[in-house]
Amino acid sequence: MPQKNIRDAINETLKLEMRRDPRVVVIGEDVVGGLGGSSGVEEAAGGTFGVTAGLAAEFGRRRVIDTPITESAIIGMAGGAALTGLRPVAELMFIDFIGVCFDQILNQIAKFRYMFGGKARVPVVIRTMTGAGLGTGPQHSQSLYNMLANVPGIKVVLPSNAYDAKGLLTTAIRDDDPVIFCENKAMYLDACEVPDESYTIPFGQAAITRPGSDVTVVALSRMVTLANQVADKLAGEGIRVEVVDPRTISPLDTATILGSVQKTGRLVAVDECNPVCSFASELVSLAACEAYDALQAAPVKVTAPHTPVPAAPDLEQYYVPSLARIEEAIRNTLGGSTASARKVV
Amino acid sequence: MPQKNIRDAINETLKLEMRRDPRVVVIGEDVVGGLGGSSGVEEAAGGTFGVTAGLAAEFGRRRVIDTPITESAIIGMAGGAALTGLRPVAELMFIDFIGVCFDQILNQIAKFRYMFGGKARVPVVIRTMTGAGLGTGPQHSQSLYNMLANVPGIKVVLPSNAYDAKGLLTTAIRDDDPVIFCENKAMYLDACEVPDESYTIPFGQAAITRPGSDVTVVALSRMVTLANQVADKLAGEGIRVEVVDPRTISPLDTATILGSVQKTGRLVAVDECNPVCSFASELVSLAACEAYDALQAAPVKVTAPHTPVPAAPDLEQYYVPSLARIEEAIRNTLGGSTASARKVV
Amino acid sequence: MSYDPIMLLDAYRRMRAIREFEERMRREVQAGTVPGFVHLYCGEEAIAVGACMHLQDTDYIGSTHRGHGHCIAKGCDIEGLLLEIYCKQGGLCNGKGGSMHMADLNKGMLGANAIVGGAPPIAIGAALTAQVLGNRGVALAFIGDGASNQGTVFESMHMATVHKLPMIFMYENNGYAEFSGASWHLGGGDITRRAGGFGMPAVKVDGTDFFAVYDAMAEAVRRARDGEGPSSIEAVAMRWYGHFEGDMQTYRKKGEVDELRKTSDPLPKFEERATREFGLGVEELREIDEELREIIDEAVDVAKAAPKPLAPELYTDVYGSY
Amino acid sequence: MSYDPIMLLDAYRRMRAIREFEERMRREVQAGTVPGFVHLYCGEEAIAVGACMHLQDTDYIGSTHRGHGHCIAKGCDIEGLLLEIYCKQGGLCNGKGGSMHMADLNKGMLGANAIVGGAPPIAIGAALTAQVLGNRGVALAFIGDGASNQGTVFESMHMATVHKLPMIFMYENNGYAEFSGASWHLGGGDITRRAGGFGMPAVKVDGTDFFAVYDAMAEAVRRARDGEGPSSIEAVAMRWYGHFEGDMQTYRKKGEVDELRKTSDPLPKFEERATREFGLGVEELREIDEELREIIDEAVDVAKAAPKPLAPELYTDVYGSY
Ligand SMILES: Cc1ncc(C[n+]2csc(CCOP(=O)(O)OP(=O)(O)O)c2C)c(N)n1
Ligand SMILES: Cc1ncc(C[n+]2csc(CCOP(=O)(O)OP(=O)(O)O)c2C)c(N)n1
Ligand SMILES: [Mg+2]
Ligand SMILES: [Mg+2]
Repeated sequence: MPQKNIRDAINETLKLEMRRDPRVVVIGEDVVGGLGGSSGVEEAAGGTFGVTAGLAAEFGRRRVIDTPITESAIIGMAGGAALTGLRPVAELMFIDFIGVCFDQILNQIAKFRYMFGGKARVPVVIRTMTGAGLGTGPQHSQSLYNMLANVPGIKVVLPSNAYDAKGLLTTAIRDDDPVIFCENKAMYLDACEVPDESYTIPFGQAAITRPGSDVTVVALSRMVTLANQVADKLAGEGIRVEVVDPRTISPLDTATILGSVQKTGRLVAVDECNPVCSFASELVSLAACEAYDALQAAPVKVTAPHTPVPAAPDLEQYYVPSLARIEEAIRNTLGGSTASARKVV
Repeated sequence: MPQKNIRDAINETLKLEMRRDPRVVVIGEDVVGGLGGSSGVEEAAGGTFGVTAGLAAEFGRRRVIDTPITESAIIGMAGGAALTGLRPVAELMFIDFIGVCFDQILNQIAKFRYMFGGKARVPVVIRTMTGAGLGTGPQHSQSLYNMLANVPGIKVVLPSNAYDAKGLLTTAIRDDDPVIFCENKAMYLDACEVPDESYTIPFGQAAITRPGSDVTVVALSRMVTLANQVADKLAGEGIRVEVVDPRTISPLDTATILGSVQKTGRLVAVDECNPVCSFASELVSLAACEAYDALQAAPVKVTAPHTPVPAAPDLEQYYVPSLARIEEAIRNTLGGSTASARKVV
Repeated sequence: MSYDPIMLLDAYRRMRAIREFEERMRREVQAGTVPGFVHLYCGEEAIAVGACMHLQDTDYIGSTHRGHGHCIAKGCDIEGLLLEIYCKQGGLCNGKGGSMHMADLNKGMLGANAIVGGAPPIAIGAALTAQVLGNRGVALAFIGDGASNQGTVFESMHMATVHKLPMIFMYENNGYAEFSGASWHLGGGDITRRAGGFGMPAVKVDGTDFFAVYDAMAEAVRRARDGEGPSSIEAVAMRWYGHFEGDMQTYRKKGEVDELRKTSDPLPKFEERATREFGLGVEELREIDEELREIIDEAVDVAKAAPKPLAPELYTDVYGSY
Repeated sequence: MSYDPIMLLDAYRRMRAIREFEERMRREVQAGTVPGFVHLYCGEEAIAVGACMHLQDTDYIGSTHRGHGHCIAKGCDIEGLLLEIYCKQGGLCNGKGGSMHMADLNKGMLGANAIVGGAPPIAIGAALTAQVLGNRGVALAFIGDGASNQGTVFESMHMATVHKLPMIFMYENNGYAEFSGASWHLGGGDITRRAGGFGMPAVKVDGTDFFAVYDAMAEAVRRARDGEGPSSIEAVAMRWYGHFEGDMQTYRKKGEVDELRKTSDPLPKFEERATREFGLGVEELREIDEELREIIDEAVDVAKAAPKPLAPELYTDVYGSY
């Protein structure tokens, strides 16, 4: 099977879905680029990170729609278009920009179906970039997906590899509900085997990326990569870590998570969000409320601290959950404790 | 001591603080009202619910500032004024409107001090209304304070009675950090004894509104009233419920909450937010991670469901946590279970 | 311009329906039978109807918190509306939306909206759909004078000009935003001049004059359907009642509304010209009045008697698939 | 208009400092020594300096992601800026802000801002402070052509007119927003006409001509200080480099920038007139050039050598009191 990175897998998915359904349109800032430029080039960007490259050449600018910098109008327009017969895939360049268009998500798109008594279909996907680690500072590095998971009416997807990205995005575009699709900006070049043809991965179905029986680690997006690495390392010591990747956090596959915790009795929740009311807290709460009897040790959260993301890369490295902190958390919940990782945090 | 309701206690606090410090200004839509009206009346509103009545008469329109409907500019202007020497109290009429100005809270006001390396003071208070129960429908009834508690750099306050409202608002206005002050719209007429003179209640200090030893109920805002009523009722059966009102959720008095859970071994978290990544989840997570050994039963969450707030009062009554659901949760965590409250939810 | 008498009769029927509906709602709110906030449209009937007479069910409108009139003008079912306002089973939104969030997608009604400035971004989305599908559909957003100051509204106008969307911005300048007058809250700005600054044709008309609104709209719709892009119309018509029912209106001088009723009631204004110039019969108008009163009486009875939504419905309709 | 030679020398110094600073940053980014996204200001120097020559430390500016030039023009310390861009201890924000979030409140610099349209609402707050305190202070927001389309910007203009705030909206039309040209992304609109629609004086000037910006600003500042309210200035000056360093700029025709360097370099333009008409000596300008090169060389060395922030600093400065 061919190897593809996440960027290319997403790009291919957009093409496949646009070929399949003429109602699918792509909307965003510089998803093509070059309009009004002096060179007259056909495509000057294809998205900031090239994710939408080549779409305009194949589908034309009527379906691949550049916009001014005006996120409320972008997201609202996508929502209104979804209500009336298109299936828009809108791009919110960085999830940090949610603040300038949040009403259109929180009070409009997410609530249409409910407010309208079930009589609306709202097939809109909002692709956006999350995550720290690239030195982009406090306003371009946030995660924030916990806030979206809190909002009834939207689905929230966080793929952790190229295969899942393709399958989940296909599902998202074909779904009749609003979906926020979170792409970790530090992962676009991560590659794995990805089939050329279309396939779907159902929402609300977690993946167990490492089976194990000693401790359950639930992780998302780029944190899955780290959790897998720690699991592999600890396997060498005979510690059997089970890594669960929920893939979608709204809906959430509580059965798989609880099943794993029931088996292992121990939970480590890894999450790049700020800690308070985070997704990690939700996971711990889920386990404590629903698998109380199975728990054999206090659950442990590994999250970003309650601080903005600092610009300095030397501080940012301590902001993002690290291999060391995940490992320490696992050891803690297993009863041991290494002093090393506590140093800083 | 005189009895005052929450509306009047807040109004009095604003007056006292404006008298005390000429840098305190009030900004919002129709906080006075009447400009451009044909009657020429001096004050046509004093806030939608009369909370800012009489301020303009005493302090003039230069310090009690009506604005057009333009929330990003209101909140941003308040933040910029705070950075440069004023101490604004801005009004965001309903917390539901946060979507049209969220960037100014999330990425600007909350992050100034951190982004600027500690060199900014941001003494701004945002007063806003939360809560369901008045039949105001999906876009005027939300709670959403969980999202704000997640944001580093802001403080989040939810008074549950008039005495606390006055003391906490005084603290908020004198604090050099941004504070979101959440007023439950169904509680303005709730009264209790409130001194005429100024006093402060420190942030991060929970109140134990009912002492008890069998089960800890943590509740906020209007939910404290309900929790107290349930506690009083169950006291008749010999069930000793301890009700803890955090009063501020950022910062959070984890010591008092954990102390109570350590004593009772049981936690019921009552919260009007939607359940996923809610404040209730945060409380359960806190107890499960930090008081694991003390827990004698699974913690229980009593929250709104994962749905928007329906307009129909007949549905809304099942949306908001009720006396019956709180009571049921308490009985559940104590090992018993009444079928009654489950009927509907 | 000449006007089809059948269209004019229909327009009268819709304006009268709005008037009857709102006056009845006012009495019902005073009697305490209606849940939630209610914002009435009396005095502005000619705007909604003048606009909607040009629209098909396949054209879309975005509305406001003051949406009853827009719904009726766009052809929503009166009983469905009343059931919704009373939050009953069978309401347009099964009682989950209420007065401030009524929608009827089959009639091209994208929803009342309790977020000021919430609807225009959605409405341009409907215009985009029409453009992409190339079906000559148009979309229109009703926008209050107060809402005209919201960033979302400016963004929507701008996006519409950049993409030449088949879009109409229908500003309802009713003199007030809540308890503040437009002469103040618009600052040095003027709705029409601001819209013009975005590079679209922008006109100001008397919103109590059906014909003025209808004529301005004719050109805006033609432009939109012909792919020439968006237009702005500012229709001026004071509201007769308070911001919401219960508003004491101390910001208005005594007698202001009495004066309006006398000089600027859109219905007699319409009737005078329609009967004089275009041959409508006073008789048939009175019949319509009578008929509508009955329809509304009956619908209110139905709404009041209808069953409330059942508790399990709280949990449905959040998603299409779970 | 006549110009104080001391002011002119100072203006030259600031423009030259920006140019040297940015050209050096460009080489450093290419060498891979600078963290994060970096957006350079070359070509636009006359805008920041023409504006800031009228401002005191007690006047405020709000800035953008392309903020180095604004900081230098407003008098921020060069070494402090470089330490910040390198995210080092002692940087203006102790390394927590970086290039896109540099601020210096003591110099009236309210922060670069990585949210497009983020700063204008904050800047009108500074204007409000000046108005409430009655201290004749003014505030100014730099706003890109792309940012001019953001709702927050329209809202800020509007609020400023309603309250007659001592505020200046300084639009930097540098031809592009990222990879799209202003001729397209402004649609039918025009920055100046749109601003005028809000009811404030709005002028368009050559942003490569220091004197043009300075003169327009003189009147805007006078109005603001005299309590006459806000003004808008659109200064047109193409950027010389990519949106960020690394941008391939395929949207620009070959030679566009060479042409700009020849015909529209704000520095020679300034020098020519300042020496010819206002008696500045070419000699003294060259001395300034030399001096600035040294200052920047040294500051870059200092910044590179400076210690990084220590891990515990991650946790500080979130709140003033915990
Ligand atoms: C974002 C937002 N801000 C404020 C409000 C509160 N509010 C509801 S209606 C209204 C006035 C609207 O005035 P206008 O647009 O002129 O409409 P009208 O009521 O006159 O029809 C306000 C301020 C709101 N619902 N949403
Ligand atoms: C709210 C928001 N949307 C989009 C972006 C991404 N972005 C950063 S700079 C930029 C272009 C800004 O163009 P302009 O305002 O003309 O400033 P210039 O870069 O030309 O100085 C964009 C789209 C952002 N940072 N914030
Ligand atoms: Mg109005
Ligand atoms: Mg630009």
